[in-house]
Amino acid sequence: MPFIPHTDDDVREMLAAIGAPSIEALFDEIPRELRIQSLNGVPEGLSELEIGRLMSERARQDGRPLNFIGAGAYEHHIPSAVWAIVSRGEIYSAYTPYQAEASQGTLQSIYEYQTMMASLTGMQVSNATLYDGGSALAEAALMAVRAHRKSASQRLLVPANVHPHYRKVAVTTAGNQGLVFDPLPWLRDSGRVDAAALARHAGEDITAVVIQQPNFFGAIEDVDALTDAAHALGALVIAVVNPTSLAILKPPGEWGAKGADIVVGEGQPLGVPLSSGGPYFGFMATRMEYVRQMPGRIVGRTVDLDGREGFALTLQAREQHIRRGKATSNICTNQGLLMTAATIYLSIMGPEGLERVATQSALRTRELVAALGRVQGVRRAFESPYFHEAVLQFDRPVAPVLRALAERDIIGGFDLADDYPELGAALLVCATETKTTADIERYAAALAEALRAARAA
Amino acid sequence: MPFIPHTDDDVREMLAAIGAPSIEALFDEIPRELRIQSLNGVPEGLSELEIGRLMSERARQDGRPLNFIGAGAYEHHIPSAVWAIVSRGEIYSAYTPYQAEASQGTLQSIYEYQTMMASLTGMQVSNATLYDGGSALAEAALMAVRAHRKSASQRLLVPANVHPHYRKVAVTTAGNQGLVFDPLPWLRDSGRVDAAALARHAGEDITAVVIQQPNFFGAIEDVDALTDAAHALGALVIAVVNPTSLAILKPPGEWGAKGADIVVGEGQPLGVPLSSGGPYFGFMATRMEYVRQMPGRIVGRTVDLDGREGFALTLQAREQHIRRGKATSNICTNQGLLMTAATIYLSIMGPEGLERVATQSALRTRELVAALGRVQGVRRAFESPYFHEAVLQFDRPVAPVLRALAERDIIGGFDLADDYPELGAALLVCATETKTTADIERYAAALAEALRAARAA
Amino acid sequence: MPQRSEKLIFEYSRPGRGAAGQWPARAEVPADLPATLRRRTRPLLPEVSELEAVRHFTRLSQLNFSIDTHFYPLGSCTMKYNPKACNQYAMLPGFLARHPLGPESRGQGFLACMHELQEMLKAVTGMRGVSLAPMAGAQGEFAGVAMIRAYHRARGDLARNEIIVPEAAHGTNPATATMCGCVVREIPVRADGDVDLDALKAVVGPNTAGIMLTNPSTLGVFERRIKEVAAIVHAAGGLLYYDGANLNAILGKVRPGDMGFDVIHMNLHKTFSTPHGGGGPGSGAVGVGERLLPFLPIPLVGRDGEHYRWLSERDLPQSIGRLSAFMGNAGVLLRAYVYMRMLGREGMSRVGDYATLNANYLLAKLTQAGYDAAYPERRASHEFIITARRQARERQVTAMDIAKRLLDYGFHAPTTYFPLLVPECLLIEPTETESREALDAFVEAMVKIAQETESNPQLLKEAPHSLPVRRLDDVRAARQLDLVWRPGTAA
Amino acid sequence: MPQRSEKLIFEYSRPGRGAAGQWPARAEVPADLPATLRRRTRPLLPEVSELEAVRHFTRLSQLNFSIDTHFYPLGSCTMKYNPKACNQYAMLPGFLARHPLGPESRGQGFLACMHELQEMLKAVTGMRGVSLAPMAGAQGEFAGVAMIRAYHRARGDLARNEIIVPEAAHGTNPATATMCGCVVREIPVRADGDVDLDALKAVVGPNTAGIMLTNPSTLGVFERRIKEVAAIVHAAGGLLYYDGANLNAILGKVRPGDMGFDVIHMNLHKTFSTPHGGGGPGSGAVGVGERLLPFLPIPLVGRDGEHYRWLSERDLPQSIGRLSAFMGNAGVLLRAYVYMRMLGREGMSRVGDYATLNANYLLAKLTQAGYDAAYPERRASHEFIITARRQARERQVTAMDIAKRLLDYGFHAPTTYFPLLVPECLLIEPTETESREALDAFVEAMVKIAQETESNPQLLKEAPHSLPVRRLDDVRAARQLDLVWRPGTAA
Ligand SMILES: Cc1ncc(COP(=O)(O)O)c(C=O)c1O
Ligand SMILES: Cc1ncc(COP(=O)(O)O)c(C=O)c1O
Repeated sequence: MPFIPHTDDDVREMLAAIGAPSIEALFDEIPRELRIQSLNGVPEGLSELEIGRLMSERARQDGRPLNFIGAGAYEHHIPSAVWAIVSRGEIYSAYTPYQAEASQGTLQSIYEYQTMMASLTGMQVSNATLYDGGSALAEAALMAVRAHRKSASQRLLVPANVHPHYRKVAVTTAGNQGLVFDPLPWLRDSGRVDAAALARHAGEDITAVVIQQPNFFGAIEDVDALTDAAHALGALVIAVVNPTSLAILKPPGEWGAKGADIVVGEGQPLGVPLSSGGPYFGFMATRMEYVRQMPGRIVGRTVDLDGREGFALTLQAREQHIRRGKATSNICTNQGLLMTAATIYLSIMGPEGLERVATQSALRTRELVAALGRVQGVRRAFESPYFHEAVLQFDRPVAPVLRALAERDIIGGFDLADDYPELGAALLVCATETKTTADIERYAAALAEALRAARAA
Repeated sequence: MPFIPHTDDDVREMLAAIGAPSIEALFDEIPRELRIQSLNGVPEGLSELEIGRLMSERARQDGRPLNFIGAGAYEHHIPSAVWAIVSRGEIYSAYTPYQAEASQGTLQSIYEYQTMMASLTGMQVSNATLYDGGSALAEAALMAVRAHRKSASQRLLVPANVHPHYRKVAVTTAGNQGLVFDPLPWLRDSGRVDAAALARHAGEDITAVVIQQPNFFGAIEDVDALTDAAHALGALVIAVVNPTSLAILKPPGEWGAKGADIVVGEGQPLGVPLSSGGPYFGFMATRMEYVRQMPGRIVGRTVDLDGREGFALTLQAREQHIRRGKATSNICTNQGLLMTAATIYLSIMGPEGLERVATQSALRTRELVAALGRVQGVRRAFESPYFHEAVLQFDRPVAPVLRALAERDIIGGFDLADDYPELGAALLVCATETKTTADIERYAAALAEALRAARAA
Repeated sequence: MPQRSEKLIFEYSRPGRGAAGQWPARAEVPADLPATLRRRTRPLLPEVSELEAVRHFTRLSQLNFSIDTHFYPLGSCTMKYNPKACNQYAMLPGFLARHPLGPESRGQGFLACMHELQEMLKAVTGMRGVSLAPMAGAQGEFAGVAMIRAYHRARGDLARNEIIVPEAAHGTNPATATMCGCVVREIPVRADGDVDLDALKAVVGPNTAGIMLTNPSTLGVFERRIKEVAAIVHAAGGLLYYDGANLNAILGKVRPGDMGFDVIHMNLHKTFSTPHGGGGPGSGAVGVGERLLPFLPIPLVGRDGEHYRWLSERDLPQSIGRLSAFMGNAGVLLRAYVYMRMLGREGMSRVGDYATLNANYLLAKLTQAGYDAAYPERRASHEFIITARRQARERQVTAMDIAKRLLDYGFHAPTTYFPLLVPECLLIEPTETESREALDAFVEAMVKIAQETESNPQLLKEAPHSLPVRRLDDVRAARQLDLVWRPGTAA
Repeated sequence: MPQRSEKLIFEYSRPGRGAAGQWPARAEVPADLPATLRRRTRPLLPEVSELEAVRHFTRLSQLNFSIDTHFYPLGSCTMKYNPKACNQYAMLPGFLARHPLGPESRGQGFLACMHELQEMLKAVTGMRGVSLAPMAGAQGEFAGVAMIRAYHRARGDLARNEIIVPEAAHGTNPATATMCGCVVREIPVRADGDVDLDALKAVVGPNTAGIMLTNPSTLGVFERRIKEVAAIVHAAGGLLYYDGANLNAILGKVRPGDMGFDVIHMNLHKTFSTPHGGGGPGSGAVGVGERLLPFLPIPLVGRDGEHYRWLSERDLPQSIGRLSAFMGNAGVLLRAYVYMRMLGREGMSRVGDYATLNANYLLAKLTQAGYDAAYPERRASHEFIITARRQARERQVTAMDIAKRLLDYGFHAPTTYFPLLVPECLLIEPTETESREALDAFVEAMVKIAQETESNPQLLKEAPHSLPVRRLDDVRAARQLDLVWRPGTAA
């Protein structure tokens, strides 16, 4: 039997030890009328050989097109060492380190991760991951409400240039508790938050202001001014950041005079494959004063009976398994495996490697923007400085062009039509260090041809 | 620096400790005129990202055609668990277990492997691998000369239906020591060894007779009769066997009245990927009385100072590092990693799984032979029973047909024209449990079309 | 032989060192990035060689217990064998490279797997619709309760904001209810492990949004009067939520949909054997009955003839919305898909059979060895509870001490102190993938521990003795918070 | 935390158990297979579940020292970091699936790698032609000596059957000469580590086929008068064979071809960092100068314009022939190719630099700590020898005792008792991928061992103490041979 080790003898002897006549009898407390006899609708089992063939065909079906989408998930080089280690059974098949003494590997990794993320974000403490960037923003909103004792409004300002999916997740998650997310507009020429609009909220009770850096359009916000303005409103600042960008951009802990209060983001760029959207991981860092309001696991360094250094889950009184209905969050299983991947990734890249990844991604995107900008009917949408994504304005609808590109094995970018109809025909593109000049030229040539064909049609 | 951890400070301080002015100075014993300054002809280094792209393109270039060649290397299903474990650093990056106490994992694996291989072949002892099937045959020949004290001829009889490459390797390897390999003919109707020809050697001094089961044509030899006949000549019997087939075929230890004396073969079918021909591993098993003549590492079970069971390399006095010019062989590094793969593979397949693999391979090949045999211009070459390979006779040259099939992404089999011109247009085909009825039908249809086209041309 | 401890990665770091083969070429930061918005000091990331990183994390890994190395009977967590095939085939280069926002035309292979997974999960749970979006059990719970609320709201039934949970419920249940803005109403469990129906009747009413239950419950027993529970709650206008963490017990035996549940989450990382990864990722796919279909979280995968496509707000205007930026833990879902296809119809029924057999066998053996079952009159489901109340009273040996001592014997400890209502509770879940010998070896260790409880309780109280560290000071960890490393600090 | 020991896989076996998910469907053996030629009793293979197999071999692996977990200064073996990239990219599904006899048209990607590898190896060794066929160093040696013999034979020079080797040579050198049907002539090494030229002059003559040397030698020093050696041997009509096991020392500094060698083997599993795999696989590619080109073993990869193709006997009618059934250890060659491309020109030169720096540093530190260098007047190459002669004489502590005690401190031992001519020899090769701190930690352990040698020699003689087993009884292993397990046996 696949994955079941029992021999007929085992079953017989085990039933004898139990004192039951059959396995069937072990289910005798289940009301008979509820019992089913077979799982119709589930196909017959496959051997590993068979499923292997099937999966290989399915993967092949989707090909390996040249990809220029970012929009929250970024194709970076992942050192082979990362997943070679993450796939080790001792990491892959362990669980939450409830038994600290038997989980020092996992616990120490988390402590190292916390250290790296705190430093990367410029904050004092980090948790051990949340589900993803979107849910991390939602948790940050809830945390801000708990942390900001003086604010009663549960009202947050969220610029419309924050990742649209993140905003949706925040509403889904926090809306039921009555949190209100009010939009902040962005400026049509720069794609950046309208600082004046923020200032107009003076005097209102705002629990927190969300700032995404770089924002969804890839543009660099003036985070110092925005942070100070938000703090001036009496609001907390929730920063949403791309972790790669933090190698070259100012960490949220240093934004403005006082720094951001809660920092969240999507950890995927740190060694996690695109993999159709997950598993990724959300990260969260904050000031020490708010640590008891933070959701998620936290690991602390301590000593054992002999005074020897060791690591353990700590501040568990924040968590559901202790505090139940009064916990900071309902999160239990988090994204540990991806945390390990990120910790190894960051160890291998180090400050120099990460900086180069960030720099090269920025440079490649500039090369891309320049190359595509030379194509007739395409121009940059915004004037602002940007990191590794930019919005291009097209002279005709984007969707058919993307389809034409896909046929040439190029994924051209993220069509903004659904989320930002006000932008007209606009495409969000991204290049990372994985793209070569030849790739970019291939894209530019294909785009020119697709647009020519569209014009001709 | 890739893979070098030294900082500038390290270098400075290390040189100071050595008392050398520069790294360059450490090479001052090398005559100056021999020094080179640069390795012209070696390209610039690539980052892992770059080499990864290059290798992916190269691999893609070769595609994943549907394969029907065997001829000594067989495409079997390999459980994911096998290479997930074999790739673990503790296995992958260890070396020969010279320090037994620090290598119990490797040593115990070898002991388990020896047990499995001895049982599979029906022999008493196994070594811990040789390079591959071909070199294992060569070593067996040399070993037979050492073991058979009464024979002075160094003359072995090798049927022409033994793998042609193995025969070549044996000549390359053992020829320099004066061993003579005389051919034994095979019968045109059956593809099997001409037993009468063997009997005609009566009275001669023959050191050993080689018998391959199944032979290179896939046919099943009457190994009992051949073994007895060889023993009657006073020769030792060297069996060359396919390890998968041993799940259903009589093990060499039971051939004839006394059994084969030395058993060798290619271990690749046991969990090792095709991988363009290597790394594979040769296996060798023999009777206990010949163990001191066996080449290669051998592991024994023993006890430690506390009487606790443990494992260590043993009978090292046979080996080059002790006996130097008088060793049983010059082999040192063997194929340990593949040994581990095979041990895991055999553990997962067990007797039942291996039997099913063998049986299904035999059945699939029968299905293949039947399907191809229905194609006009194709018929079976031999009448004998076979395992999972068979020779097909074509009515026109095979090479152009294979080229046409390759264009349809089918690798049709091994063309026998070079090695067996006497067979005319003949193709050796193989199917294993990895082939489905649909695969076989695809092949048959493509072959019919290719032959039609060839006839039409 | 592995080391007992391993330095921090930062202690290997030296300025100027690094795995340069992994880095792209050095270049200047583009000048258009405003200087004031740039980073001034480098982050505290280690500067180590690739070998140092590999060696460090390899050694660290060896300090863990895991399914691949140890029997891991952690109750409620279903620590069964995670087939290597699931990892290998979910990590085929094509799957790994697929961008979540890539066009459907370049995702038909992936989407086909997801659609079939939705269908299979419907079949095994008896529900009408499934969304794969939730990223763990707790998020599945959240989706479920949010759907319940959306349902009542859509009917204008605005007062229903109470969620009933039995006191044995997992902590995520009440926490979830709170996150959904509900009020938690706890109800007691009877001495036989079943829900107290009178208490339930007393608590339901016009404010009842629903009840969250798992069946078999976290007490390791099947709630026998589940039909009556359903009737009471439904009659009061509430809906029933099924916490699918314990689905392993009943796979192929009984379906939550048939028991009367309106919504369910499934922990794919339990029942469908995706890896636990040292704390995750999981996946908490949700299934719903007819009434909640319109509210399922997006995205879902739909099928038009031979073409698979994403369903979004446009297709489900009443959806509770998005729970993740993309598509939940897609790679986890692929692993669950591979697992389910390998098991197939027969294999899935066997899961429930053998998980239950193993639990009942272990329970029988441990009670024969003198341990006290919390519910001695009941069948075990896939797990069961031993209470160390007697040992604590007589010998001051607690459930925690027994758990720690088990580590010395090479077994991961069961879940301790959950459910809270059983004193000195050890919740033991062997799973179906463990052999009888593995169970017997565990019993043997427990027998030794029983002897040690009598002969040398101090040995237990100071356990573990043979692990990389001895018992850790949790109080100090929480009081003298040391959550990030700073150069020059030791604990 | 890993266990100290692990049962045999056979002890997990139970009749009827098995990893059935891995098996194809059951069927009858085809009737045409003659009953008399069928197997009658099943082989003794374990019947275990997939989990049991995974757990068993995972646990076993944890009992090993390895580069990924430990500093492994095993002299002559070049235990440097094996980049994970090499494994990952050699194991791309396309490469794994390629049949060795598949058509060239479906192998251009693979063949391109092999051709470029040949070219790079020519460049780094200064040879004119390279064959990748040999499957380990010893087989490379065999190919080399066989080519030397073929060369003489082709010239009708039939008497040349003597191979000269210095007494420090690796055991494979004389063993290879014997396998090639040659007579071995050993010559002594002087006290300074260089070959005794007078002895060499005395031994060469009309029977001299050639000499086998490695330079730097296995004594860890560079043979300074290599040009004279070459002149003497060449003048006598012999050829020079270079044992490339020590190429790591001189990569990018000096080339065997320039030193006057006619043929060389390279251990790709040393210098080019392919994995050692617990004993292999290796690869022993051979390079030759002009004179031996016609004799290279087949197959080789040739290039016609843009097309790569196999070269066979037809192309090289004088080839010594085939050494393997197919193409040597192709997957190892791919790994070496990836490694060489990653290092590139600069990176390769650095290998020699830093391997030499590390060795000389470690030598300096150990001599400062009171250990005796075997060749104190000489530079170390990439490795060096410490002799424990003094310790053995004064405290009865042997090289073996020191080696075993190092294991307790978490270091793999150096090579012991090779080369044989140095008494109580410890041959230490740190490689370039180890950090200075790793070397310092090793020195620290050696310092402690030096103290223990004085204070408690018995501790060393009974070492190791903290490994899965204590010192093993090798004599018993060889006397009471227990080479295969039989049901019901223990050691
Ligand atoms: C009974 C029960 N419910 C819910 C959960 C929560 O699931 P998750 O950890 O995936 O969020 C768990 C898991 O620990 C559980 O055991
Ligand atoms: C100096 C020397 N020569 C030759 C060899 C033989 O190489 P291999 O083990 O690859 O056959 C070795 C390896 O151990 C060696 O160290």
